[in-house]
Amino acid sequence: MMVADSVELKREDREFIDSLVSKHRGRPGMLLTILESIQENHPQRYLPDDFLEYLAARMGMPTAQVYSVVTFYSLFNLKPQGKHTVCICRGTACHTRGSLRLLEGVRLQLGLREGEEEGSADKMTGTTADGKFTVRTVACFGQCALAPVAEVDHRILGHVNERALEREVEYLRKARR
Amino acid sequence: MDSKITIRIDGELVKADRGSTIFETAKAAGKRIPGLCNMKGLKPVGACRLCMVEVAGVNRLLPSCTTPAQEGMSVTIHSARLDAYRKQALELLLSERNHVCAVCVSNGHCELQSLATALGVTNVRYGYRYPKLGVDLSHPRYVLDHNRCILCTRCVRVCAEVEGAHVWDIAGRGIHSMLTCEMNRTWGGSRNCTSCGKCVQVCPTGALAEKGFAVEEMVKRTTSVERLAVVRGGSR
Amino acid sequence: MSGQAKVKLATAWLDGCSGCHMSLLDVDELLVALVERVELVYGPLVDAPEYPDAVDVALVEGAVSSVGDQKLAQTIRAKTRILISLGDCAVTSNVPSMRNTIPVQKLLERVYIEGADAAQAIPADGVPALLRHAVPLADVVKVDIHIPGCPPKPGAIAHVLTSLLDGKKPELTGLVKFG
Amino acid sequence: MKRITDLSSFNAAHEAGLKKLLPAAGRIAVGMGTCGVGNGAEGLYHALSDGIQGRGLGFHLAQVGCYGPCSEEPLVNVWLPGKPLVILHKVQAQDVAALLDDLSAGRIPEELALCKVEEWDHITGRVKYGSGLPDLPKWDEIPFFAGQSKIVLRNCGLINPGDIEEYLAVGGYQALYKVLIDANPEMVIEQIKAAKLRGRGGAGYQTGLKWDMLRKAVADQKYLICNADEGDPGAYMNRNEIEGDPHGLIEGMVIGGYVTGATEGILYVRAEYPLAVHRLNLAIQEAEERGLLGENILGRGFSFKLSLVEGAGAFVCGEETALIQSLEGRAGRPTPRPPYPAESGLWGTPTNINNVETWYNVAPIVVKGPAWFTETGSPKSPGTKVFSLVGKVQRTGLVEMPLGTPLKTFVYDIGGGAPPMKTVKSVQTGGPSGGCIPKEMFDTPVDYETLAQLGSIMGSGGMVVMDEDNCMVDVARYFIEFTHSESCGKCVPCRVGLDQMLAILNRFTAGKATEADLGMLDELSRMIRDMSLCGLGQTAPNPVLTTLRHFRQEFEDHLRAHRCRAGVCENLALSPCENSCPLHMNIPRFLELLKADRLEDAFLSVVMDNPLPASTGRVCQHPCDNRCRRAGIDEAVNMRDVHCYIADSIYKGGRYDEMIERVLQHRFPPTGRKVAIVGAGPTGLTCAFYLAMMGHSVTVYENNADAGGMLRYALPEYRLPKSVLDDELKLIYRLGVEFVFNSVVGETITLNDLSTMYDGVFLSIGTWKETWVYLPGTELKGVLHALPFLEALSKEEQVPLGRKVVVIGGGNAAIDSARTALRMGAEVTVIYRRERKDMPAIPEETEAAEDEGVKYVFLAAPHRIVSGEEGGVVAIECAKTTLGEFDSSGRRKPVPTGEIQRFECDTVILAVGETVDLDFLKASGLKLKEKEKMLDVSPFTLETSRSNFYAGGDLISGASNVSNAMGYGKKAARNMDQKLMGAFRWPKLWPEFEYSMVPPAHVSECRRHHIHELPADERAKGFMEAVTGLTAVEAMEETGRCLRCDIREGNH
Repeated sequence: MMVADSVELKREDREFIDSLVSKHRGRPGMLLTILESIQENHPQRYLPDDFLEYLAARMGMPTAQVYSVVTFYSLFNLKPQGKHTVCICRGTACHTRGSLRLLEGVRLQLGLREGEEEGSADKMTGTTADGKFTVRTVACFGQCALAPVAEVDHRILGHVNERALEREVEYLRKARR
Repeated sequence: MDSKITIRIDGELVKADRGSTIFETAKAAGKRIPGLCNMKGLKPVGACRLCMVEVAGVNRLLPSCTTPAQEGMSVTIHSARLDAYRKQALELLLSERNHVCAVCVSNGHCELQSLATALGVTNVRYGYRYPKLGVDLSHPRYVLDHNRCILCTRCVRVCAEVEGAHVWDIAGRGIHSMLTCEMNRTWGGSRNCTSCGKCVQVCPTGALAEKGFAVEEMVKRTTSVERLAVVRGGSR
Repeated sequence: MSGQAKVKLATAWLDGCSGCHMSLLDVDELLVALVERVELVYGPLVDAPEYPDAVDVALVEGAVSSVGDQKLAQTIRAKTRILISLGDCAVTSNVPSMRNTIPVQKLLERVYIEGADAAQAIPADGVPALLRHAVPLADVVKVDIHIPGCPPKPGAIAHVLTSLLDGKKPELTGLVKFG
Repeated sequence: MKRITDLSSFNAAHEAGLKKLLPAAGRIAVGMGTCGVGNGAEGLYHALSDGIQGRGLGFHLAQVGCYGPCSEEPLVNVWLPGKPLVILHKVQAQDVAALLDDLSAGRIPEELALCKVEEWDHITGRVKYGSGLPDLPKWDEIPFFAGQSKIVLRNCGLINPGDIEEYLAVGGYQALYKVLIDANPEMVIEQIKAAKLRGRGGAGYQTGLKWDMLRKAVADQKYLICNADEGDPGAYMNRNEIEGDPHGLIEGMVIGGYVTGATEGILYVRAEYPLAVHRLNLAIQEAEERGLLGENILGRGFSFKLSLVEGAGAFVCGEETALIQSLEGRAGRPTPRPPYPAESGLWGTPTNINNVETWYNVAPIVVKGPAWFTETGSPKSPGTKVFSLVGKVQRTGLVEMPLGTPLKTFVYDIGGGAPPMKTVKSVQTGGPSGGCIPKEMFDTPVDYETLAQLGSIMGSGGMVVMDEDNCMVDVARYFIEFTHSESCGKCVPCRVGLDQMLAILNRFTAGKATEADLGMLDELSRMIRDMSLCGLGQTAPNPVLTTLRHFRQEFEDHLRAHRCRAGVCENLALSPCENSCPLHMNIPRFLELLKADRLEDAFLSVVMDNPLPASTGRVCQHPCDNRCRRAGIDEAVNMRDVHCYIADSIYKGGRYDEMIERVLQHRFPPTGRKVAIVGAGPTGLTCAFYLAMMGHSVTVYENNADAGGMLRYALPEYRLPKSVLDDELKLIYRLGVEFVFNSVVGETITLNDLSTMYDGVFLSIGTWKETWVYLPGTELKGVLHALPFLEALSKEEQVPLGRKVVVIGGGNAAIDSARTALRMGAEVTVIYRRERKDMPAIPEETEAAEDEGVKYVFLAAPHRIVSGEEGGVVAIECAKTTLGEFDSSGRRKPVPTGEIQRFECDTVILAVGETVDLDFLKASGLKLKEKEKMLDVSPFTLETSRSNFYAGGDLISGASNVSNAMGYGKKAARNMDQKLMGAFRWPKLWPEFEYSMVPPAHVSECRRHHIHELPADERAKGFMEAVTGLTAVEAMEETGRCLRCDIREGNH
């Protein structure tokens, strides 16, 4: 397996990946854990292609297999994510309490059309053009008693109705940071 | 324990080597079990589900390509339920992508097409999906046409297990699964492809083909891979 | 369906290339036997302005690609006992369906404006509008028998017609193939 | 931290833990599960810690997991030495100051208390808190916990998950120590086998057998995996188990490792559970430091390494072979079995995978033995299962019940049934691999086999309750959409089959499905179930198969009638309000027309949809209010009172005759067909209006002397003035409808005469026979039935009424009788055998009666009417009732207690409901439904067994209300015309209305307007109308509040 010579990564990125690989070498679930760490560590929370090429070379794993894993799991993003994330739960309890309308409402509010979602239609992750917002769904947060549930930047909003969510997003949209 | 066991297939007693699968035992006894993703020399994956058989005493259908034959087994290959289910599986495959046989390089030599004829599939009752899929012409000698791909992963397995380059794999999941060359590159831009062409020879349909062939002209040499695999002591 | 009165047979040509009709004519000697027992009442091979009532058998070639095809298909279904989709275009929407991934408006612009060197305009009057997709006949009406093939083998057509004339159900397994 | 290497250091840690659990200065513990935090527990915790520091109090403050009742969160446990542990519920940050005052004074704030715990059985140990507080119920005496037995959740919500010593304090790691000391792995496996512990992940495979297979496998490396992927939407029990008691899981796995010979364990936890991952990592670290995990555990020479891997969002990885693929660094696509993981699992080595909850049962079985374990649960499936009870139920949360408990107990007893004004329709168990079970089958015990017989599975234990606002077709579509997006795509039946099934289900919810689709759904489901490679595909069709089996009529409704009763499938209705209206009035249209100040067009739109707008405008029970989306912002639009305003304005506005002419312009040319209608009630009048508008000549036969049925002869003047009814009848008379009064079908004219004289006949005679009441004394003078009483009054006949009147019943008829009797100067008491919230009467009417002085007595069933000397009534005796089991109507059945109450009265009015006149039905020769003794009509066309004979209204539905009855009349007219004329002319009857289809730029902020009631004492004196309608300004403002849900992308 040729080492990915053509890949020019910044030094600290290469060192970061090397440290992860040596820390987790041979451990079960190694690839998942490393990919999760790389994505969490990235400012725009996604996995750039050159990072993946370098990682595949360092782990001696075919790039096709790494790409197959990265595109299989819904947690991994191949495109830069917005500064703020609005995640609507599409679990059963939330569905029966109208979370689909919440999703359509927030997508309308941010001007995300059908076409902008990449990935499968039902995965429905869409990022606004200005890179400020990403709207995504999750199959179940495990918060069913608070249904319908939405998560805005890691903060869980329980029993949320359309107006409350709209206010939350509007607040973030106006905030400078 | 001696190396031979006897099982019953569609009522007929058949000798089998211990450890061989029901599929291989039936094939050796001249009883063809339909199958699209299985191939001698490649590790069986049980993806197309066409080779499912009924085994007496087991309340669910078993994939004959991965289930080892066991002493005293009574296997049914053809029953009303199995034939109906196989026809439905073929109809699902034909509806999934754009299988326009009339203008396909493999017209007349395609395993999907011949199975449809053999099992009497005259039409597809499910709605055609008409997905928008590309054709990769970047490789100097070969063509990848996603419209004809049935995701049987023979190409993935031959490239990984026999050639050892592991250029191909499946990206995405569910109905959005797609064959990918390395990190979603074009075939011509592949770094590890040795252009050996094994993937083209094992592909059951017109998805992988050699350039320079017109409609109905692409005939695959599948036995070459089987012989190579046996020589290299490939699994089973 | 034997009996003295002549069997009324109709054929129709929707979005197809007429290859199936030629294949129908290639049944050669059977044509002679057919003429005595069958009366061709509608289709490209016969001069009949309107689709007649109470037709016994209809062979329909071609995918349903325009509003015109759709109306004709529905009329045929309403006035015919046994409807047969003849050939891959009618059975699977075959080659016509290769335009389905392109939005209709973009398709018309590509062909009639960018692709045309003179009189660049999308034809409107007298031309039935295109449907979103070219679809098999069975998507629009209930079809009784399917004869796949591009073109369908004359032998298969002959088998179907003779079986129907003798009042038997045709068995096409192994006789026909797609493409 | 000292390593525990022998018994004494073990007991030292145990004692240290007890001091934290029962500190001398008292303890406060805040429930900090993820959902507790979601309910504000974090702010509460900081407020408490600041409060304690600020005041220098000595309380020991701790964070604990979730105790179970999510709807009661945030929860706080408080303990003072000598007193029981008290669970406080719904505690807010601002309660902290008062709480600390009470606690520091040694008092427990009873108003915040939910329940108390005097002694708690942690199975591996017991903790005595103390006794006292007699009037506070024990934990298992309150409905939510009644019947629960906490084995898996033994420690959750009580001990601090971040402190190993608290786990040791309640007997934690005692089982591990015992196993290591006994050093007899086979015996432990036999115990697990004898306990018949079955896998809690859903399949229910015997855990003992799996462990045995692993033990016997010969390999130098074996793995144990804990499957905490819990991808089932609607299930969160594994999350709470880990967040509340991580060490319980670790101890289970270490025992499992020692017993099966596995030296390494892996915890595969969902990435969506960050708090669970954090607490598990903390617990692993603590256990390693204290020598209970890792090298040379407890100094007994056994080593077991435990590591945690976070899943990355793939439901299929809950399947064991997919999980293994995921751990090996590949996409989570299952592999065929055989080979089973026990022979060749992770990296080809023998591997055993068990669900989180299964591990929690290990320590209890080791400590208490298999005999104790098999005492709970059912013979084939001993022990308990934790369920997450969620959805349309009042009390939601984690419920740990013995296996074999009937569904009814979960939904009604623990869950408290549906919220007020709603009825439960079904329960969905087993998540996307499970199915929907209708309320008629709620007696089914919840167990692996029994649920499988109904086509569902127990699965992870998700239990989602649904009410009539949930559409079962949409639920099936939702689950197929879920499994379709989570399918790994490897095998054809699941990858393509689910996609085609989703396409078909989408056609159903869009109203574009065909008859063939129904058969195709069934055939495709069976193929996917039998041919798919793994559990995901094999069980994915279950939601469709069960809804097809138990709710087939909903599929047929969508297919043939293009209707979604629940109002979820938006394409099948103009808007949610139109869908809920029995007359399907185009409500957004008349609101928009009035908003544009076009009163006459608005009236035309209203009257064409509903021929009696002013009558229904006063008495309809307005189901539209429950579906109005405006309720999501403040309150529903007041649609009924706006169309009442429109009608009143036209009738009194002087241009009513011109309007009648305008309506007549839309009349179809005469068809020459003659139609007879039997019964001039609201149903008959509606059918007459539409048939006349479509050009048929209509004759109405009525046994009374005038038209109107219940509207004239049952509804009192103060509720529906006869003048309003007469105004509305003018339109019908002008249409040329003939009325033949005082004619009783079966006597003055027979059905056979009608069938010869008319091309079509519509029966709408309503329900006028009183339900027979088994009550001694009903034959006495002074005992009246509600309808005859109201009828006599409407005909101004003299009715002898006493001074003190008792009305029996809770429906509209009861309230009408009560308020009428009040206006006749009597003192009135209404006696109802259930509670106020169960009364079928319209709430506004019940309240208005109360304001006027009517007294209510609930939970009392009539027992005997007492007669005086001259045979008159002197009193009525009622038996006090308590509410027992829930019956199939979703309400609790009243059960007499034997305690008798006596009410002095001289008149009793029985208003316990009306039924169909059975003799008329039997004489009619028409086919009847066997058990309900109702007329059998086609659900889609309302045609009876005799061709061209139709029936509708209360006659076929039983006593209902005005708008429902009229809905049948309208439906019958549509079908009769289609059959008479052989063409579907119905849509052409409506004129084209030009009105704005642009969504309102900004929706008015004003709140809902209500009609105005006259002061109670004034209106109680006479029979003038008790309310005055909306003013012009109020009606106009109300129209501005409509969100125009009828405007969608496609149609403007």
